[in-house]
Amino acid sequence: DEAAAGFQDQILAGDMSWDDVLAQARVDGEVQFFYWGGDDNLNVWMDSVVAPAMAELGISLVANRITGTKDAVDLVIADAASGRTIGEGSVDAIWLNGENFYTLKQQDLLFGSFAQLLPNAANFEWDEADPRSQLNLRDFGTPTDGAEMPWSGEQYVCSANRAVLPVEQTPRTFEDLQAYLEVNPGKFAYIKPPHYLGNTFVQQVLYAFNPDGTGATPFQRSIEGLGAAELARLAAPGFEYLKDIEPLLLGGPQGAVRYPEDAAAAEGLFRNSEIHINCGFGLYAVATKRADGSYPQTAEEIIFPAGNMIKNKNYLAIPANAPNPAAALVFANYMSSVEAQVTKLDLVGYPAGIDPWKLDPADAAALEAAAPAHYGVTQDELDDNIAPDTNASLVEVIEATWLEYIERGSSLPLEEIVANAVANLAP
Amino acid sequence: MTSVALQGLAKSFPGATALAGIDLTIAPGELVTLLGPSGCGKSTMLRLIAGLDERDQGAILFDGHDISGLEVSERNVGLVFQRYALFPHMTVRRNIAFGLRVRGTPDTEVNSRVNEALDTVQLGELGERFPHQLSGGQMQRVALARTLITRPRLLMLDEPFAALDADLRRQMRSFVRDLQQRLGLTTIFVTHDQAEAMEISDRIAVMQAGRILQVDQPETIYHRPVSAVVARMTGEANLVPGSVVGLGDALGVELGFGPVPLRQNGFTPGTKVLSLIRPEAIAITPVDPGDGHGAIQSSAFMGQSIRYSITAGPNTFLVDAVSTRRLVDGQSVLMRVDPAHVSVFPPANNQA
Amino acid sequence: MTSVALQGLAKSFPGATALAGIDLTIAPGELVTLLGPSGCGKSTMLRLIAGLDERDQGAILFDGHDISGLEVSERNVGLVFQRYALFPHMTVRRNIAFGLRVRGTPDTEVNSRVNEALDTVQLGELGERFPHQLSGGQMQRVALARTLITRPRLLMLDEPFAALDADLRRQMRSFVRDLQQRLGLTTIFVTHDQAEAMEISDRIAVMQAGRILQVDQPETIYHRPVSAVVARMTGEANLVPGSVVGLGDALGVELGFGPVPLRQNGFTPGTKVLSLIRPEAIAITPVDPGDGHGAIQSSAFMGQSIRYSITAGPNTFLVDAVSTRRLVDGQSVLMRVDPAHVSVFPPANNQA
Amino acid sequence: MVLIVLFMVGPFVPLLVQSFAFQWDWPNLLPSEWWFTARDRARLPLGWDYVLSPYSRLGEAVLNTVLIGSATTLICLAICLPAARVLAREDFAGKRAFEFYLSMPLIVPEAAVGLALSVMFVRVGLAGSYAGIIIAHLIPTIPYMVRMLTAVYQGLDRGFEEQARVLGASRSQALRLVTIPMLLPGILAGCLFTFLVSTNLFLLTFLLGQGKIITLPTLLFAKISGGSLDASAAGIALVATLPGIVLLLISERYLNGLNQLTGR
Amino acid sequence: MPSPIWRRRPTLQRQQVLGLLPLGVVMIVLFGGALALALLQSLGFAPWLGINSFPDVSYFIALWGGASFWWSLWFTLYYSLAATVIALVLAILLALGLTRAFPGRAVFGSLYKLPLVVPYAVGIALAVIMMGNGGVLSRLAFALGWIDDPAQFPLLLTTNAGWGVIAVYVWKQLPFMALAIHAVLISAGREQAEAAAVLGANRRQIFREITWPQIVPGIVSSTLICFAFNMGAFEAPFILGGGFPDTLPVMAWRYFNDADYTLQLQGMAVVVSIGLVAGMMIAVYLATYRRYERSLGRV
Ligand SMILES: Nc1ncnc2c1ncn2[C@@H]1O[C@H](COP(=O)(O)OP(=O)(O)OP(=O)(O)O)[C@@H](O)[C@H]1O
Ligand SMILES: Nc1ncnc2c1ncn2[C@@H]1O[C@H](COP(=O)(O)OP(=O)(O)OP(=O)(O)O)[C@@H](O)[C@H]1O
Ligand SMILES: [Mg+2]
Ligand SMILES: [Mg+2]
Repeated sequence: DEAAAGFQDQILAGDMSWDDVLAQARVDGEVQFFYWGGDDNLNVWMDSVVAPAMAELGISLVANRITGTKDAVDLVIADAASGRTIGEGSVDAIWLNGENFYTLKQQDLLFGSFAQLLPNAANFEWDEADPRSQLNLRDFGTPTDGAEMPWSGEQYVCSANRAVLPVEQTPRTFEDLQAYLEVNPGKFAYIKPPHYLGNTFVQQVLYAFNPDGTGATPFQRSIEGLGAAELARLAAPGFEYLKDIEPLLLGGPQGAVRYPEDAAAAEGLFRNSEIHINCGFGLYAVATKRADGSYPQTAEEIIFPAGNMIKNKNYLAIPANAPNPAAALVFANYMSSVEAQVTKLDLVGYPAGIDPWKLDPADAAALEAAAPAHYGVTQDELDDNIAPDTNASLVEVIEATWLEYIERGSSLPLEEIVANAVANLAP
Repeated sequence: MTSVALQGLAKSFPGATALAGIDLTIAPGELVTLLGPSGCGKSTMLRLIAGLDERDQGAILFDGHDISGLEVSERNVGLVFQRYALFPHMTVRRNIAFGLRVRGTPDTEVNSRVNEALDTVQLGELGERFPHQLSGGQMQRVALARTLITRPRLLMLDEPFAALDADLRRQMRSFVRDLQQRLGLTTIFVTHDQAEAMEISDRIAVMQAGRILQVDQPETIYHRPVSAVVARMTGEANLVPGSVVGLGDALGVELGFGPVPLRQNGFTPGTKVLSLIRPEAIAITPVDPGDGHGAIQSSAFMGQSIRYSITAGPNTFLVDAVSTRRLVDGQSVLMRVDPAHVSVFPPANNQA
Repeated sequence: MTSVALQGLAKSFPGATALAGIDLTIAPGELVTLLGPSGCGKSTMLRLIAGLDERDQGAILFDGHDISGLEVSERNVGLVFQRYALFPHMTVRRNIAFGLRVRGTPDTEVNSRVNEALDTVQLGELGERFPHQLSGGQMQRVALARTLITRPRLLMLDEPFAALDADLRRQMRSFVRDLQQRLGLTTIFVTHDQAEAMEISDRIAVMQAGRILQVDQPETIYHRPVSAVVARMTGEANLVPGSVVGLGDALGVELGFGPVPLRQNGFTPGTKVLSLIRPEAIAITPVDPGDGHGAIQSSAFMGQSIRYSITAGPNTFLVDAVSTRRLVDGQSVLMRVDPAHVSVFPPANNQA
Repeated sequence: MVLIVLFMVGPFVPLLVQSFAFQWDWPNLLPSEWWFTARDRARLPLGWDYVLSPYSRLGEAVLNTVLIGSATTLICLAICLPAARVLAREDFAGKRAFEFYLSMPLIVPEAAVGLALSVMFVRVGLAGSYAGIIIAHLIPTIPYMVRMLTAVYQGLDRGFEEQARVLGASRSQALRLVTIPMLLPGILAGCLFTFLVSTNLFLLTFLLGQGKIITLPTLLFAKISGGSLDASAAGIALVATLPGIVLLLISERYLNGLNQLTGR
Repeated sequence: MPSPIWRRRPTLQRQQVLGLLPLGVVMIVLFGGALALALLQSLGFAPWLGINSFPDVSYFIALWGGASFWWSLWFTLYYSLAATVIALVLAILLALGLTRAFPGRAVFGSLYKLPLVVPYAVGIALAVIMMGNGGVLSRLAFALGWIDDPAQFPLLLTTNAGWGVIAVYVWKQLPFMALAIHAVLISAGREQAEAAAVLGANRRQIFREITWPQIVPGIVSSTLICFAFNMGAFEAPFILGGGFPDTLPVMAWRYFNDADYTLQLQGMAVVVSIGLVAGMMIAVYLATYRRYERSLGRV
């Protein structure tokens, strides 16, 4: 599509005013947005807040709910494979992070460096010098290069059911957890990798058991930089731990360990006290889930694993073959507006993706006011225990290693497993 | 050879009384036919005897013993269905052997008895065929053989020839009759074809609406029916209204072509009656116009006989005459009837 | 009234020759019956005439005009199928009206003609019923009315009564015959029941294996069949082998109870022949043992008549006698036969 | 017998309870708090409020399901009816092989067809479109439709059509006035079942809908794919049961049940 | 001497072809195309992914060479067969029961068809709510005092024993089979069974000798359909299955969803393998059945 290609060139070259983009977006008329539709609250917000706001801009939001973000990435790739270029694909914007972004980037299927061209780029910290800019510039260690717009923050938080787990027995570290499980076997489960929640748990374990004591730091490097052998060395104690606690996990005492498939499954276990601690992304999960009945009313947040609670952001990416690129830009801009961020925080409980210190005080205050309550911990305690994500190129390796070493119970030495995984994943 | 007695046998279905008290005794080796219109309860009677349905009331005695308590499979009766109910997935041999096999008869005996049965029904070569490879008459014979091989105490045949065409039917009739007499089987035969009933039976039980109207030998049923209804059910009948007249010191009945002496007693002159004369009981002689009792209205050639429709006085008679030469329409005829073949019924009897 | 002529009509199906050259002429208003065993090609003939199947050879002429080129719907023939083929989703009225409606006849005319047709078949009140609410006889009459309303040039009835029971069949027979004669309809009637054929037809065409063996009036077919095969197909027949003998200056045939004068010519004495005598053509008189021609083997009461099986010389005869009094088995009898009722066939003819 | 039916319909009871529950924890046999007592506190729609709100996309899913089902049924009918006529009445070389081929979709895994078709459809631009899904739905529905229609045609004596022709009806009149009306119950039963099969299809819809077209099965699958069930999932499951119940009632009431389904 | 024919009717031949054409085209282009494509792809033909090593059996070799494939195959077969057999036994009981008169049969006779008309996903939802460790059965077990912690409830879902998967298949397919069998029983009528009874057969003998041969064709066609479906089914084992080793369709799915797009060809090889195995099993089954049928004189 030549018109779209022209638009792409112009906008990326900075030759276009925002008004022109808005006008062009109205011509596009719609935006095909793909996002994980497993959260009812998010769905409601998307349909009741975002769609009307987009409609005001003359764009109809087609919010496609998908079960796995990868489906949208696949779609982009399939379209591209059948020769569809800019203006001809079927996906305008995807809510993603980590691996999926990495995939699109690798396959060179991203629209281009648009993030800082948007008016609402002002709401983000882009200064490399400021360490707080990291989450805007890197996604799971992959430089975003402005090809995706930060949209929402997240932090890995675990919750305890106080009805069965008293405050004094609450684990803070993985060793605590193991001790707790010795006494209460089977009362914990983490979500099964390759689900990203499961991956995240595994990453935290690896940080915590990093034999060098350097925590997350070495895991920020790409696999090319780190090397398979080094990764295996760093990960070995963590995987040992995972193997050790396996018999103590849900179903372990009965001889058949069960890893829940997704967050909903884990929540179900948590509700029924089949597990005493439930972990997942969700800084305000306890508040929102107590409100919608998916958590017991006795649920509270806990600090676990202390110092290694992964915090990240997730993003909106625009594929290289977006059918409505202008509308996609307008959409991404809206999603990073203060207005959108406030209502999202308020209704869905997803932490802000924009950086409060970049906002004017009124906006920052509004954002703070919109934040749901915490139960059992304070925001400061939570802020004090964060860790970064693992590099996206490592995630797949770790994931494959977990499948081979833990799930399939491979007897090969870990080094070999990691090496195999790296070899298999090399394009 | 078994005697069978039904005593006050009754059965109702929701919405229909199938049998309203049946009393019937069948002598050992006798063939009794149930003759009656559709729905009169013929099949129901057989099903009760076989134990396929449960009676509401009454008793069924075999040789004087009540068999009501026995299971179907213990009664040892034979029942041949209208549509044969051959087992389509078994060869003729296996169909016939079925009754023995389920009794656990040793194979060698089964084999020899099946061969025997195949011979009896003259199907020697067809043992390995499947039912669908047989003609109607052959299927019927297999059904018979299958039933006979178990040596039932009582053989019951439910309209066995209904699905066969006219010729085959006639053949099978005498085949079954011969077999039955040869084996001396107590038999109940069901039909609604009166000619079939006449030809095959020792006695006929004429049924209507769940009751037996008359049980008698074919000749008696045909010539001396107890009612006009039975008369009509057992063959073509001229039923002529008239009244009893004195005829010398005896009684007679006026038929429209002169009074005929009456062989029945118990009527007073002047009584209104219905007279039965069978079409073949009237003899006609062509005469000059004016001399006859009546005139030929129409005629139909029927092969063996010619059926004339003759108007005499107020009545129209059907007359069957052997087909020597056909009289033309309009021909005047004299009519004669053998008094032995005239029956009369009191009016009250005409309803039944 | 249309005359119909079939000339050399032939039709084969893969694996079967259904018609092997049929020549048949039907006069206007005549009712010709096709009589023959299953599979002899009767239905095929009707289907060719109706145009439902295409002939291989030959011509079909209506009033001298070849109609072979016409579509089914243009031939204006009536065809009543064995199993009625009433349209189950239409009321009686709509079934009957069908032929007019597809011709675009105006509603008012349709209505009046349907009423008329309902009256003709005496179903005035049943117009709003559906076929499944009718009895067999009623359905058959609706089928007739539906066909008649289009005033077909030729009416064809394919075993119309096969599914009816014996009584109803007899009723419908005369009903159809009356109607046909009243309306003067050229008609082809198909049956394999000889009694039906005899009773209803102006002429009968006896068929076998795709050929017509004989076409003649019922009496002729019955009493003067051209071959033993036709004789057997048209009623019970004693077929007795014997030889032609000189009988004074005339010829006779030896039957086992004395020679009978022969009415046919063209035989030389000594010729081996097969003689046909119908069972009712033999008269028997009981006599003292030793005086008779033969003895009664068995007898069966058949209502109208008693059928005796009598052995005389080397032959066994079936004899039907009117059922006055039944002779006992073993009784010696004298046998007499009307020479007019004896036919003989040369041996060559016995195969056909 | 009672146990069997309990096994088949019994589980719907807890499903109903779940759909009305706000909190229903182990080991309670009834919820500790019902949805209607919690709904006033909630800021976002809960349970049935969510299910019946436009946000659940249930309406869209129902509409899509019915639309796709109807279109599939009609097209399938149009394709299968003439073929069934030939299959029921004529004999021709290779007929058995053809019939076997027609029933192949019953035994070839849906995944094989779905994955291959999605590759095909992406290339021709049918993926993610209604047309693509409808076309794909033809494959698993055709075997049923053909079987049922063939059986129906076999049950229809040729005599009726011939009688109509003899009575003066043209070919098209015979078809219109006699054949079609007489086949109607069978055709309806076939359509009903085809509709049913179509509305029950998940994998094909899922693979070819590319997440853009949601139907009841895909919506429900997304809800329960983790192996757990919340109130809104239970509500959606119940709603997904409704079309089936309606069709079942129709067929039991008017069409002598689904018995024709078993054709032969 | 055929007389002139003025108007020829179109030959049957052409009508036949016209009638079959649309169906033939759809089936051959769509279904045949899909099959061909699956086969081609499993043999290394996928130019749109930049792969074309056709013909190339390496995907099959890689697949069949790994133990996990055989484990998956075993589970696939096990779920399919177990479910089919269990459903069949129950369906026969149900169908026989339905031929008897009892109060409430009309309601009963409709009620049992419910699963037939609802999507599998609903069945899965029911399995989740009933059979999970926190599910209704587990709660009932607690109420009866058998267990006091959900973990003590036997693991029914997400286990390779496949109780959940099998339960869903049985639940959904039982009515289908019962319906088929019941229809056969109805159309066969009671006459043959009655004839057998009169001939002296007891209930068991009647079932074995008469009823069973009557219902076998219905059983074969419905079990065939169900078995084949189970072999290729995805939802139930995906949601309720025990995880690695997954059933073959789930395995194919995972290959297709892998970040490595070239694994799609491997996935196709899995899918084709399912078809091959199912086809082989069905061929053996049908051959056995044909032999049986021939022994019954049905050709
Ligand atoms: N199972 C049944 N349920 C209800 N009514 C029945 C049943 N069986 C028979 N009947 C009724 O009982 C009556 C007698 O039926 P039966 O079958 O004995 O008649 P039939 O004399 O054998 O008739 P046909 O000559 O038609 O066979 C009929 O009114 C019939 O409708
Ligand atoms: N459509 C057909 N295909 C093949 N053979 C046929 C067809 N129609 C009739 N035949 C054969 O043609 C022959 C004559 O059949 P037709 O139906 O005319 O006999 P019929 O005299 O009417 O017999 P019935 O008394 O049984 O009705 C038979 O051998 C039959 O098998
Ligand atoms: Mg009866
Ligand atoms: Mg015929």
